[in-house]
Amino acid sequence: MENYALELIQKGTRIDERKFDQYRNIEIKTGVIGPAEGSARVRIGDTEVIVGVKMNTGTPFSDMPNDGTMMVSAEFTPLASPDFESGPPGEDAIELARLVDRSLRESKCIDFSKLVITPGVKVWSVYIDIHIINHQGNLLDAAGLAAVAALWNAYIPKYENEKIVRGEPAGKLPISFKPITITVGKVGNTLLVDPVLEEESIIDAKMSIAIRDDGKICAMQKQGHGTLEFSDVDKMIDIALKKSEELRGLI
Amino acid sequence: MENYALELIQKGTRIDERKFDQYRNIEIKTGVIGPAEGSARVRIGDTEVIVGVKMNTGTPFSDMPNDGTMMVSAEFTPLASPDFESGPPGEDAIELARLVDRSLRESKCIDFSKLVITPGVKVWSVYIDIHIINHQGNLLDAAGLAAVAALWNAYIPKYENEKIVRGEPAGKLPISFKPITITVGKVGNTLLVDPVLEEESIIDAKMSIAIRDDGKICAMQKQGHGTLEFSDVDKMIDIALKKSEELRGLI
Amino acid sequence: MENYALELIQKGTRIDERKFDQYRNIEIKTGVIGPAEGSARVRIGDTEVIVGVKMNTGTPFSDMPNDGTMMVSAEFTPLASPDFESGPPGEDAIELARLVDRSLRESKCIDFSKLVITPGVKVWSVYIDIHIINHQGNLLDAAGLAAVAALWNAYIPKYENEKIVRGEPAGKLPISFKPITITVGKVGNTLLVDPVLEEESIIDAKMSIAIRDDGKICAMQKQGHGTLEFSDVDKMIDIALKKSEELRGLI
Amino acid sequence: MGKKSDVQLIVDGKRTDGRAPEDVRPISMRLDVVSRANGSAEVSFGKTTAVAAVYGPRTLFPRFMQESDTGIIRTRYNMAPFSVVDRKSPGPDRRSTEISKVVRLALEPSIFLEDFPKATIDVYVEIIQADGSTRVTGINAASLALVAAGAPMKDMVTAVSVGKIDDTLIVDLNGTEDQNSQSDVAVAIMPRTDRITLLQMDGVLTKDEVMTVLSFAKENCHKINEQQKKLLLEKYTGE
Amino acid sequence: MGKKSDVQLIVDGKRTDGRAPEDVRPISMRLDVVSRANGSAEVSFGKTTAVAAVYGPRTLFPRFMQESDTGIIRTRYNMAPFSVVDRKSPGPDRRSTEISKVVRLALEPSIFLEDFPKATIDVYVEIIQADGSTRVTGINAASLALVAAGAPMKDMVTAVSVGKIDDTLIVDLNGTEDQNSQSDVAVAIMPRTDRITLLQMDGVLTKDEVMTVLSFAKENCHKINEQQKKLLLEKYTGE
Amino acid sequence: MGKKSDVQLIVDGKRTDGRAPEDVRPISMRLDVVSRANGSAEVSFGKTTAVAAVYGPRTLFPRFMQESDTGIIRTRYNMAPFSVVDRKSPGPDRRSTEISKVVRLALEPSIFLEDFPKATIDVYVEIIQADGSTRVTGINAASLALVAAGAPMKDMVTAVSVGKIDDTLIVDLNGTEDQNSQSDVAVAIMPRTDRITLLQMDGVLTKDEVMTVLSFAKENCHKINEQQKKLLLEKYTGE
Repeated sequence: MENYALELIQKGTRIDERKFDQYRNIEIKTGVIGPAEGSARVRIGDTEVIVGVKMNTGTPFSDMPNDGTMMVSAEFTPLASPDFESGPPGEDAIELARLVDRSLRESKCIDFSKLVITPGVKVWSVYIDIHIINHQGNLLDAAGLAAVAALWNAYIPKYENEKIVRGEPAGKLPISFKPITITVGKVGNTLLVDPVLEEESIIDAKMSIAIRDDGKICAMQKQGHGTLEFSDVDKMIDIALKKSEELRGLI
Repeated sequence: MENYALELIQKGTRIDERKFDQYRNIEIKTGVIGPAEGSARVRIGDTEVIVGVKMNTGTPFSDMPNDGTMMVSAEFTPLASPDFESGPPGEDAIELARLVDRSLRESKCIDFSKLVITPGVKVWSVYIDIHIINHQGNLLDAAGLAAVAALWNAYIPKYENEKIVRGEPAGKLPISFKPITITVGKVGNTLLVDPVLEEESIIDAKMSIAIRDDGKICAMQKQGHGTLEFSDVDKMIDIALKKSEELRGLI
Repeated sequence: MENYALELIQKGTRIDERKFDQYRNIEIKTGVIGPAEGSARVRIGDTEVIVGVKMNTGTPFSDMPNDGTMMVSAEFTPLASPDFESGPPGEDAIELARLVDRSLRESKCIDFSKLVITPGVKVWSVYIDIHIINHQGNLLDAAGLAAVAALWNAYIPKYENEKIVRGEPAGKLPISFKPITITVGKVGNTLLVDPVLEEESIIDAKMSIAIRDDGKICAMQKQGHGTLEFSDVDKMIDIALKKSEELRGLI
Repeated sequence: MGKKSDVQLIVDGKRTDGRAPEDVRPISMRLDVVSRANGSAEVSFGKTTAVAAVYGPRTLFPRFMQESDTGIIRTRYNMAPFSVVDRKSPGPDRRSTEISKVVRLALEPSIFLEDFPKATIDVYVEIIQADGSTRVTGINAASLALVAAGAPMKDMVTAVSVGKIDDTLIVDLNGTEDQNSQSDVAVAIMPRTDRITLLQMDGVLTKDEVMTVLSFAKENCHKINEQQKKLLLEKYTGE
Repeated sequence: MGKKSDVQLIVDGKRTDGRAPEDVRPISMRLDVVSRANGSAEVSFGKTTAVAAVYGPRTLFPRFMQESDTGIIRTRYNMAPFSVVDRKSPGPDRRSTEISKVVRLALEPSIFLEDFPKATIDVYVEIIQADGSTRVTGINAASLALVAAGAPMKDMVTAVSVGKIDDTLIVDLNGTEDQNSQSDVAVAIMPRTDRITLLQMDGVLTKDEVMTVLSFAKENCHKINEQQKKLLLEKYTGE
Repeated sequence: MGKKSDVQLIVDGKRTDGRAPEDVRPISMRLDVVSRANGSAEVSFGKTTAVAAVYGPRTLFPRFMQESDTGIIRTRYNMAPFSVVDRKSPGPDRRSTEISKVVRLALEPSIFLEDFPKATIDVYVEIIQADGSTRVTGINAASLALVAAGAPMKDMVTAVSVGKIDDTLIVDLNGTEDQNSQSDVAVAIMPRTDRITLLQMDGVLTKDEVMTVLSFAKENCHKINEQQKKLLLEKYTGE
């Protein structure tokens, strides 16, 4: 199967007949999880990810007394793939969560200064949980998209008498940007986006690039076992700039 | 050995010649653990369980500001059986602890409203630790019996200047009921109580039934790999009602 | 290799030609770790240990409201030896940390009464972390030496407006003693100090003895698989008394 | 549980969400939601949603856990952190450990384990949204996934929750009812033979009440099983 | 430890529990308390109670841990959560990890390990009640359990604690003495040869004091060993 | 990161530690610091110090993790508790887990893995002092250790950090710069072919800025690699 995917790419086509810079069909549903303050269920082809946003109160970091906080976690549930195992998050789940975290944090997506309840003492903590339901390739782009969609869908609950009143929105979560992560893979001399599972296994190396609404790059990470040339990075950024606009339009 | 136990049951008798609705000899000693505020050492035949009750102060749950709290844990120490392993509690130990917890909680055995120190802020927390010393079958009934006996034996320590004065009782722990858990097993068409280890391994399925002093059922759980018929449940409850009175009389 | 080391000892000599009561060359560098409030890097032969002292604020123990606290940890990093594994500290690392802890605690090396910020509420906590870089035998003596050297090198940082001002010393850590741990090994009828790795594997049993500046013994622990005679202990203490003075002179 | 709430949960014969006591919430069921699983299903009872996936029979590792004459079934019941109102820390807790076990025991009697010696069938249940009755919803999803995976089965397993609130018997408890019920019972049966594979009861009931509750549960299991069978029929014959 | 308490621990030559300095608390010893163990014993020194059980020699798994020319001994020392005044969280901590190791090293020299290659003897010690001197009580129980298990032994192991309080040497420290002693020493010997298998000392002592403490410990070990032997004799000859 | 600090980090063309933007801190490199490792090195960039040790190729256990046609490389990046201003609890955290992975991927392309099937090369990196740029310092130490271990290598790996502070490109960020940079980029290359094996970027940059940053990083990697080669030459041809 893997050789077949490779053979096709070498011939200039793909296993599902997409163009090299074409994503599978993308479906975004928001507000799908009742108990969460924000949520989104994103499908890219068969790949499916749910992100839930929960708002809790917490203590600010001592060096950021006037900012709310954020925490991104990912569960690669064994339900989603025979390659995932039960147990605490492995390095792939941790890396994915940290990449989503960085794309949100570096892009200043959330306006943390508006998440203060009592300066230095109590702030809102935004918990962003990424739950993988179906792994058919390109998890990071799906997770990034779902995270941003869930945040744009999220509200701050009412806070009265030192308690959160669950289910009663007091306002939207203050969001300024929609950072979009695009992962570009390299197979031989071909660059492609949104690899399916069969393609992921033959990719030499890939670069995940998070792009802000203003076209600025806010996070990058090389992934995969192989290497990249400097000229690859140039072309990959161009692809990411173009595709990020397209995906951002879907949210 | 297992087949021998089964063969006997099919012939209408048991490996230790007891009747099907007869417990092994039961021995209950209370107040056996000096440092604990309540304790009981229960033997059912060779099966031996120690339960210790420790009183600590803690924070009430936010939705129950005027109630003390309770926590039941069980350790299946590798000392007690070659089938037990070192390490954090496995599913059997967790299930047993949760069943004892439910029998106490649902029966309203402990009057939590009398365990408040400062409403909403500080309450007594009752720690009930189940320690298995010798596993020769029917652990749950022994653990349940020991838990109730230890609670009836327990005191609240003196509390002065925001500190617990250990070893000085300020009063009895407020206990209202003696819920008794009776486990009834099914082998073929035979129902029996208090299986020894050899019998446990050939039981199709069993039902643990917690009965309150007023004859009301306060918890039930089917256990074992097999199935039960609805008519089995009817008969099992009758057996449990009868045996629970007998065992309650021992505390 | 092991037999060769043993053979030599039986002939009255050692694999590296040292005398039985002679340490390898000892090198102590202090103040080597910028971010730490105290630090020392100790080499005994090729064995190398770094100890860092970090000062944090914490809560005193309720039975010692007017005393600071101390915590000693050791990491046997897999970098330092093929015999060390990744993961939480094993029993050898825990034993070593606890032995260093006891030598410091029992000798009253640190004057904890001078580490109080607000009595009963806030005190200084001294974190002593032992990091093994190169394991070529006699880790405990090296770790003990590095711990004492790091403590003598340590300072208390400035504390202003309820915050630690890192990097600005407010005074020396109050240290009264230099307890030195000497481990004496027994091979056949020979007693020796500072075994290299090859010798450690053939040692019958050993005794670690912590000695205070005044020649008093403040901790002892038998180690190793074999046994000792009472007369061995007598001789081992004499050796430890002598060698501890020598090593103390190096700090 | 086991506590009679101060709030009234049944007003004018209607429950908090407008249902009659004997009404199950709207059920939705979908098969084949996880591509690489041998079988999978997503089941919702109102706002309680469970996804189940089945992998196997597959060889069991490490080898010393294999049994030479029988296969085994393993289950993992897990709640997504966002599935509940108060965020749940990821990873198993005592509750999910116990439920993983009772779910396994609920499903096991329906499977011919002896058909796949040395192998395991792994059943994973993820609760995506929790509004009461999560374990029974998970069992219903898991049984569908097992059928879809072509596991060797004697019968399906169908589960339902029944309870007592305001002295009235109700079926399919939602979250509010679950927390304030006088009693809460989870039942799973194999519908062809009415064999009980799961029975967990909390609260305070007389023996007669228990027996009534069980009949009520049985009846509802049969109704739910009709929907399960209809879905499977569509998959294997229709469209 | 190592701290001279403000409270006086010896008044008119009597300790807090009425004993003379040289008195061991009442000892009770019982064999065969765990049915499925190869050997087991329960030992109390006053209100300190340890239960020990021995399993093995039994084959060691996983296989790569086996040693082809010798057996091994493994030990687990554990305190019940209720055994101490301030409840202990279940599970191993740093103290119990260290004590598990020193107990293993204390017992190991008494056993012919080479008699059971590739196998292990597992010794489990549970402290049920703790009032000082728990590790030595555990060792005494474990040694009885090893004999009862028929383990191949060179000798028994007998242990005792000795200490210094109010400048007086005492034996068998209780909990109060343990916490307020000037020095606390745990010693185990093989009585037939007076070989030391455990020696842990805390506090501040001169060399002479250490040597006196050790003699005192040896003497008491012999007394305790007489009781161990008496019990075993009863088991194997009597009743 | 990614946050423009209020404090000015470049004054009169000088950075907080007196360097020009294009200056790397003083570098020290030492080989053979861990006796029993197959290769090891200690590398400091200013007050950032990493020790790396390489064990292997050695047989991989447990056996089921072996790959029959290739070897693997495993890495562990770890920070000593005292290496940072706020003491780090011992043991891996999310950051060190991610860095262990990217360090592995940064080194892997330089090694002929197929030369040692069924085996592993284990690379351990300990950060002893942290003042920014720890992962790249660790990679430089690890690559030296791999060469010293005689691992079968295509090329070395050399790494450097570059960043943007006060709108100026700088190289080799120290801790203060790292925390207050507008952008922070870690790059590793194989110098003979200029192949990128690590690229991590945080902050906000335009595409042009990214490409300039990368050229700047490449240039500095070459300079650092000269020092790595010089050290190795001394070792192998003799001082």
